Amino acid sequence: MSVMLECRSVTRRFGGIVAVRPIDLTLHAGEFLSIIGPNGAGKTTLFNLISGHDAPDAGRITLEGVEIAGHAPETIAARGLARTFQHGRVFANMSVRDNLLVGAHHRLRAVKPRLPGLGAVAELALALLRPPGVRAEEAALNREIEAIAAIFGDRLTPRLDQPAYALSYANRRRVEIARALALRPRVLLLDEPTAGMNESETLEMQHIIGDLKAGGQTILLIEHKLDLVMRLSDRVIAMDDGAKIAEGKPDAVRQDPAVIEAYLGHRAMGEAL
Amino acid sequence: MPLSRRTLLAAAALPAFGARAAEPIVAGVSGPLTGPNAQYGAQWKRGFDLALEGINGAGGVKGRPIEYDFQDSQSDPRQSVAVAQKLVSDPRIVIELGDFASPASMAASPIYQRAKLVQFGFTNSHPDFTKGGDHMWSNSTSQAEEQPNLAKYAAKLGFKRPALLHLNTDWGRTAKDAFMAAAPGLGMQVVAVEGYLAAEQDFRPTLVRARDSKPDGLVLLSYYADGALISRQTRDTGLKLPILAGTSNYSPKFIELGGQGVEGDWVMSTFFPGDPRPEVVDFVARYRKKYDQEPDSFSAGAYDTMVLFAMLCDKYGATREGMQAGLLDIKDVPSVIYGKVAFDPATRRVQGATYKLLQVRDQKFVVWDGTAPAAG
Amino acid sequence: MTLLTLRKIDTFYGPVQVHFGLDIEVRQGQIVCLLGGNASGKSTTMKIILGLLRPRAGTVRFDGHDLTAMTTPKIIRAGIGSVPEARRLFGAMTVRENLLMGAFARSDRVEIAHDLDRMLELFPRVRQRLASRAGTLSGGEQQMVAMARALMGRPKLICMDEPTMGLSPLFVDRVLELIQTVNRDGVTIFMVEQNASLALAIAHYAYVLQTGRIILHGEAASLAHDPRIRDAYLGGKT
Amino acid sequence: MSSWLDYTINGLIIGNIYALVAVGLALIFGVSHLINFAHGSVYAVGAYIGWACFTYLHAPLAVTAPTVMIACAGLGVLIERVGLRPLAGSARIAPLLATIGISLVLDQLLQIIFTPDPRALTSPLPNWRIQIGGGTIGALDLLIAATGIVSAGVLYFFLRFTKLGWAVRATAQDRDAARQMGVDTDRVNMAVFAIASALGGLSGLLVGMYFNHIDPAMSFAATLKGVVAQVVGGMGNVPGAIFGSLLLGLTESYGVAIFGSSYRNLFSFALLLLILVLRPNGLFASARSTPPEPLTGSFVMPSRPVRVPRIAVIAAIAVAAIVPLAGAAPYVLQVLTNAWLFAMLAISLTLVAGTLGQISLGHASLLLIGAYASALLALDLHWPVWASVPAAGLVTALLGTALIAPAFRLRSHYLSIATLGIGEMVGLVILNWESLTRGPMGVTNIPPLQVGGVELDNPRAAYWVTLGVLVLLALLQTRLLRSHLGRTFRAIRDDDVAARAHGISLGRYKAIAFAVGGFSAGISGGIAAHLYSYINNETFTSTVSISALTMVILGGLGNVAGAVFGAVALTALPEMFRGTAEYRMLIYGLALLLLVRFRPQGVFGTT
Repeated sequence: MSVMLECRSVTRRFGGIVAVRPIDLTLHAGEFLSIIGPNGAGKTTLFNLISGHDAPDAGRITLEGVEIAGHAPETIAARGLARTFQHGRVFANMSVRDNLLVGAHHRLRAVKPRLPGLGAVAELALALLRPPGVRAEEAALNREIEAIAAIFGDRLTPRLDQPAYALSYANRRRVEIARALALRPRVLLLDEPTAGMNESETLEMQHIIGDLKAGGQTILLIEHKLDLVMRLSDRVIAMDDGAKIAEGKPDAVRQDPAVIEAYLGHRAMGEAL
Repeated sequence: MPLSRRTLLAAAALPAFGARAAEPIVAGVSGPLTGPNAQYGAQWKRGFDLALEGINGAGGVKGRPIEYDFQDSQSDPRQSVAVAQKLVSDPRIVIELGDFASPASMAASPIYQRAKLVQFGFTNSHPDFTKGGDHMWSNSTSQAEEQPNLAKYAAKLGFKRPALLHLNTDWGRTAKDAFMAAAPGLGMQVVAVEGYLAAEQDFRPTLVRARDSKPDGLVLLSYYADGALISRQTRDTGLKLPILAGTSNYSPKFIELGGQGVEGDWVMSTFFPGDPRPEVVDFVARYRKKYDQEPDSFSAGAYDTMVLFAMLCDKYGATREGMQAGLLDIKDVPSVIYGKVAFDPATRRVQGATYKLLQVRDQKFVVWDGTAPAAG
Repeated sequence: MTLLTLRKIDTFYGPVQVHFGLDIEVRQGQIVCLLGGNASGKSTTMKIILGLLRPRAGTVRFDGHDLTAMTTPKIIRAGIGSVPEARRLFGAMTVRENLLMGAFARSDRVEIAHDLDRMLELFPRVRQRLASRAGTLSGGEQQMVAMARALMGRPKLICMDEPTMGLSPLFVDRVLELIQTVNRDGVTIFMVEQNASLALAIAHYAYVLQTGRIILHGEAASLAHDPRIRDAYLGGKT
Repeated sequence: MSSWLDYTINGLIIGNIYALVAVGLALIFGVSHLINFAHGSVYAVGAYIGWACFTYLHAPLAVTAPTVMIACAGLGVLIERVGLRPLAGSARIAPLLATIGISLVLDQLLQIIFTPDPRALTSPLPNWRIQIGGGTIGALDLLIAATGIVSAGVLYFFLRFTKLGWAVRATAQDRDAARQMGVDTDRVNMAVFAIASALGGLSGLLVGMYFNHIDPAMSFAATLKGVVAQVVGGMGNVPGAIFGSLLLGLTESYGVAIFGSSYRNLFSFALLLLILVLRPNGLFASARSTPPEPLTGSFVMPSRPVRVPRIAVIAAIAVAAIVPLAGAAPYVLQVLTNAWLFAMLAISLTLVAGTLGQISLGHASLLLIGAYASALLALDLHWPVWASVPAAGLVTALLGTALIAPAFRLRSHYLSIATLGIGEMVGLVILNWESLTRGPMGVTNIPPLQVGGVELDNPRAAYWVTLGVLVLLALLQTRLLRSHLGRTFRAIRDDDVAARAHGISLGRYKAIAFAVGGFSAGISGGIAAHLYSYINNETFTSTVSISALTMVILGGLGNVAGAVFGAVALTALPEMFRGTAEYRMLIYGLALLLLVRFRPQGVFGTT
């Protein structure tokens, strides 16, 4: 299996606090890797470093062999990495459809020429003139995002033209995942996709993510809900206090004494026993 | 509204002429009643009202009272052009007075010119104002005429190396250039020139900068409010220099705002309330009585303008054509600012202003007694 | 004895009705939890109790007070403490200042100092962080501070909105234990929870809210085995 | 050189004066996240109350100062209670606009009551002075410094060690959570307005005494400098505001020392921009660089916009087109021509402020650039007007975008303040770049609008040309907003972090939006130059920027039809009240307040 994403000795400090201690991580094509750990362990910071929303103080991050550490998030997104956010960041004043179309932004070709310097001018001109190529692309994208919305059953499709602020919390989380999928990501980073969902909604999300995995999607997941992690993950990394404390198959990590000490506690241990 | 009340009084006082004959003659005024320059519009109104009190009290012009229609433009070009359209399409209006600042006046000039309505800019010293067309006239003193006089007084006061502070606007710039042109011929070398921004209040750094060029006198091409501020702050920066200020500093406010900080300053003026000429004595007495304050050059300018307007109406007919013809021809208009007013048909500006040098002594303006300041 | 009563509450967000004749009772000394899916109106119920939102109809009574027309600060003074959703600590203030903010409505300085000591015994982990800015704490620590902060007001009733949200399993257990400890000390707890199985494990009584209506309520122990609950909230379909 | 000591002392003295204003602004921002544009008006009111106490009651300073503080505290409470509290819960732009309206009303009231004449506010303090360096320091300088230090100390003590102070800090951080601790946040708000306004009034009194000069126009300059100082220090940060004020004073003083007085404000704004670019959250902000919280709707309120049917748009254009034939007076045509010019500015602003979410407070500078570009092309390069006006649009698009580009990484209030600074700088550069712009003399004899050698110098022709250009620009913008660019801009507005995560490069799209906006504004300025025939650096001032923002908010942010409506309404309104002379700006201010109160999302709604 080819390596999709690799972190080597990635480090991040905030003032005097080390948020991420030198950490290594490898994600192969088609693999499902989960990161677990207590709040404040540095999981989301690591995500931010990978997606370019924050820059590491030291270390290398490569996406399909290309160095991306410290690159702008839009550049990394254009390389095929999509992510969702822990608390959800939908475009509240825009329709669900427009949210999803924005997800596909980096894939616009006809309307977004890559001319050095004059690209923006050409883009403006094409947007105003709307030649057939541009219109065809827009229509194709519209069909595509309708297909993506359909992944979520009847949750999103009937609401495509509603503004996102009118959606329920769970539906907004779904919009966010759909928007990430519209990017057709090579690597998908999901940050607590089921936060704030009840058990049946969590289960529904678990099926959707499972289907994505089955479709060959490479996924890096942060999640607290252990059931979901254990069922879906190929491998699990446990983090605490900015450092990786365990890595391996889900069951092995679950029974790792360090993980139980720092994260799972006696209840999980009891269950495991 | 005081205006309409006055009209009613005027009409009541002249019952013999009947309603038809008492139809008023109207001057349009475009100027600031609100916004940052509102204080000047307020001074204008005082001057206008005082003049009209006299004119209409004496029966108006050929039995018709004179009125003005003051349109607030905030001295903003967007509004002054709208005001101009309003005034030119109002058939009652036979002359337009104003606007205050050059951008507002000159933006409106093409409209007045096309309508052949005289635009009489009595505060517009921008050299290009009267070049906007043959219907643009001004009785504002031309800086080309005024500044050589100021320079002469500077020389008389013994200035050899003056520092010059000027308001960095079209007005201040024109004044500065004219002063600089006149200085070398009088044996003066201007050692520092500082243009300051219109809303400025803190002049200490500017004065330190001027001080470092070791001047022997300070020339202020400012308005009275900033002139007073500069003069006050001069002492705080350790400068002990004689200060000579241009005509627009002449105002009782100069002393009010400057206090002890302007004591001993020299101010050149065209208008001086202590002037023994009867029209000045009359104006000052009536102004004090009506407003319980001293007139300044802005209210005096407005007063003069209204008197001129009445004379034009009287002699050349209260029509738009009459105004233009009259200004080309009129001579010997009584004025509280100038001696007798006439206009140069080529520049369309007032001719022959006379200048006096005043000094602040014991918080009063007095005519300079001729003693030069002790070397500073 | 009933401490808190919500009677026939109708609530609207603009034209959208959120509550339809809501009836809830909280008995003194109990842990009562309100279960429900997203957008069922759980958090809105909290806002109604705390006076952050006004119902269009219905009454809220607490310990002899009519809360319906009272402002939030007065409601707090009447003896209700709040552990808001996502903790909502004052991040730029120290932990100590946060705890003292919890006693804002009180003026008995000596007793406040005494209570502060008591909190540090109850939450030993907080003691080490007393001088730190609250924003630098981990999520679990923040939850502890939020609970201690609410207790500093010496409330008769604490309203908790999703106390386990975003916490690691270790901290979830810790927080649930602490809720029980606090309750044993005589404080009544009214909590809103997503995680029905955890909530039912410690609660005495539970209400189930669905699109603004109470569809089910009863003793927690019996509800945990109710098939309707299992279907809707405990992943019964699997 | 000993002069540097003098420059330093002078800088500290004036910085001290700025600090008195900045502290109040910082307090209010800290708790309400609101730039209180009415603060300068409270400061002016304080000065006038002081004047009245001295003049009519012959009160000593020891009586006057507390009187001023109590009265201004009362005024602050009134502003909070009547003007701002009813707006709680509406979009954040609404209270901002309300403070502008309150400021207009207060300034006009002062002017009507006290006349616009400047007055002397003579210091009753003893007149001794201490020699320091080449200059002197007097009792009043020391009193001002002491007031600054004491009020900072008292504030620090208040915020750290008193219960109300804690309540203020808690409310500043999380209003809802503070309420759940039993804090009456309405009272906290009121207390903060009272304290800040008391300080503001006291500073008006002291500054008035310092200059021996007060006038109703003193308020805007004070607000401007106070806001700059506050932003330099970090918004809402009280020690930062004091430090920022002193730094600003020093920068101005040294700037004058090195380059001369005419560049003075250029330095304040250059300092502002430099600090914003290097430290986007001000000098005193904490250094954490984690991605910020979602900014969804930080300024923009979710609302369902009014959809104007196409037939109504066509009908409106048709009606507008036949107005001149229907016998409208030239005056009416001129007012409407102004409205069309303003509408071009408003659609420009509604694109960047509404659709892109970057509230610009310096938009008038684009008019200046356009006006100068077209005038100078026509006069100096002898371009025909039909070519110089579109060229001015392009020049403005390029230049305007280049100027704002360094500020692209700023957010919300910081971006707004940066645009305010850039706008002021444009005017100052025009004033000082004489070889190109003719400096303070301005540009005269600009040829009138003409097409094919025919001069369009009558009101009807000017009307039709401006209307035609406006319709064209508005249609272009509507088409643009329906393209992928429209949704890309809105995505940036709603959440720029999420937008970047999907490959949207902020720089590129902000540049496109500002360029399109710059084009419309530049055309508006260009046409205006030819209509006015004379322009100078003061033809379009910051008040025009504020008017344009008012129009855009009135119409509904991001809404093209709304922007045109706002421009027509707010151009016509002051004209309608022209007969009321001195009262008309008062009426305008009150009308503005009522609009904000009852329709904060704009008449046509936000899109």
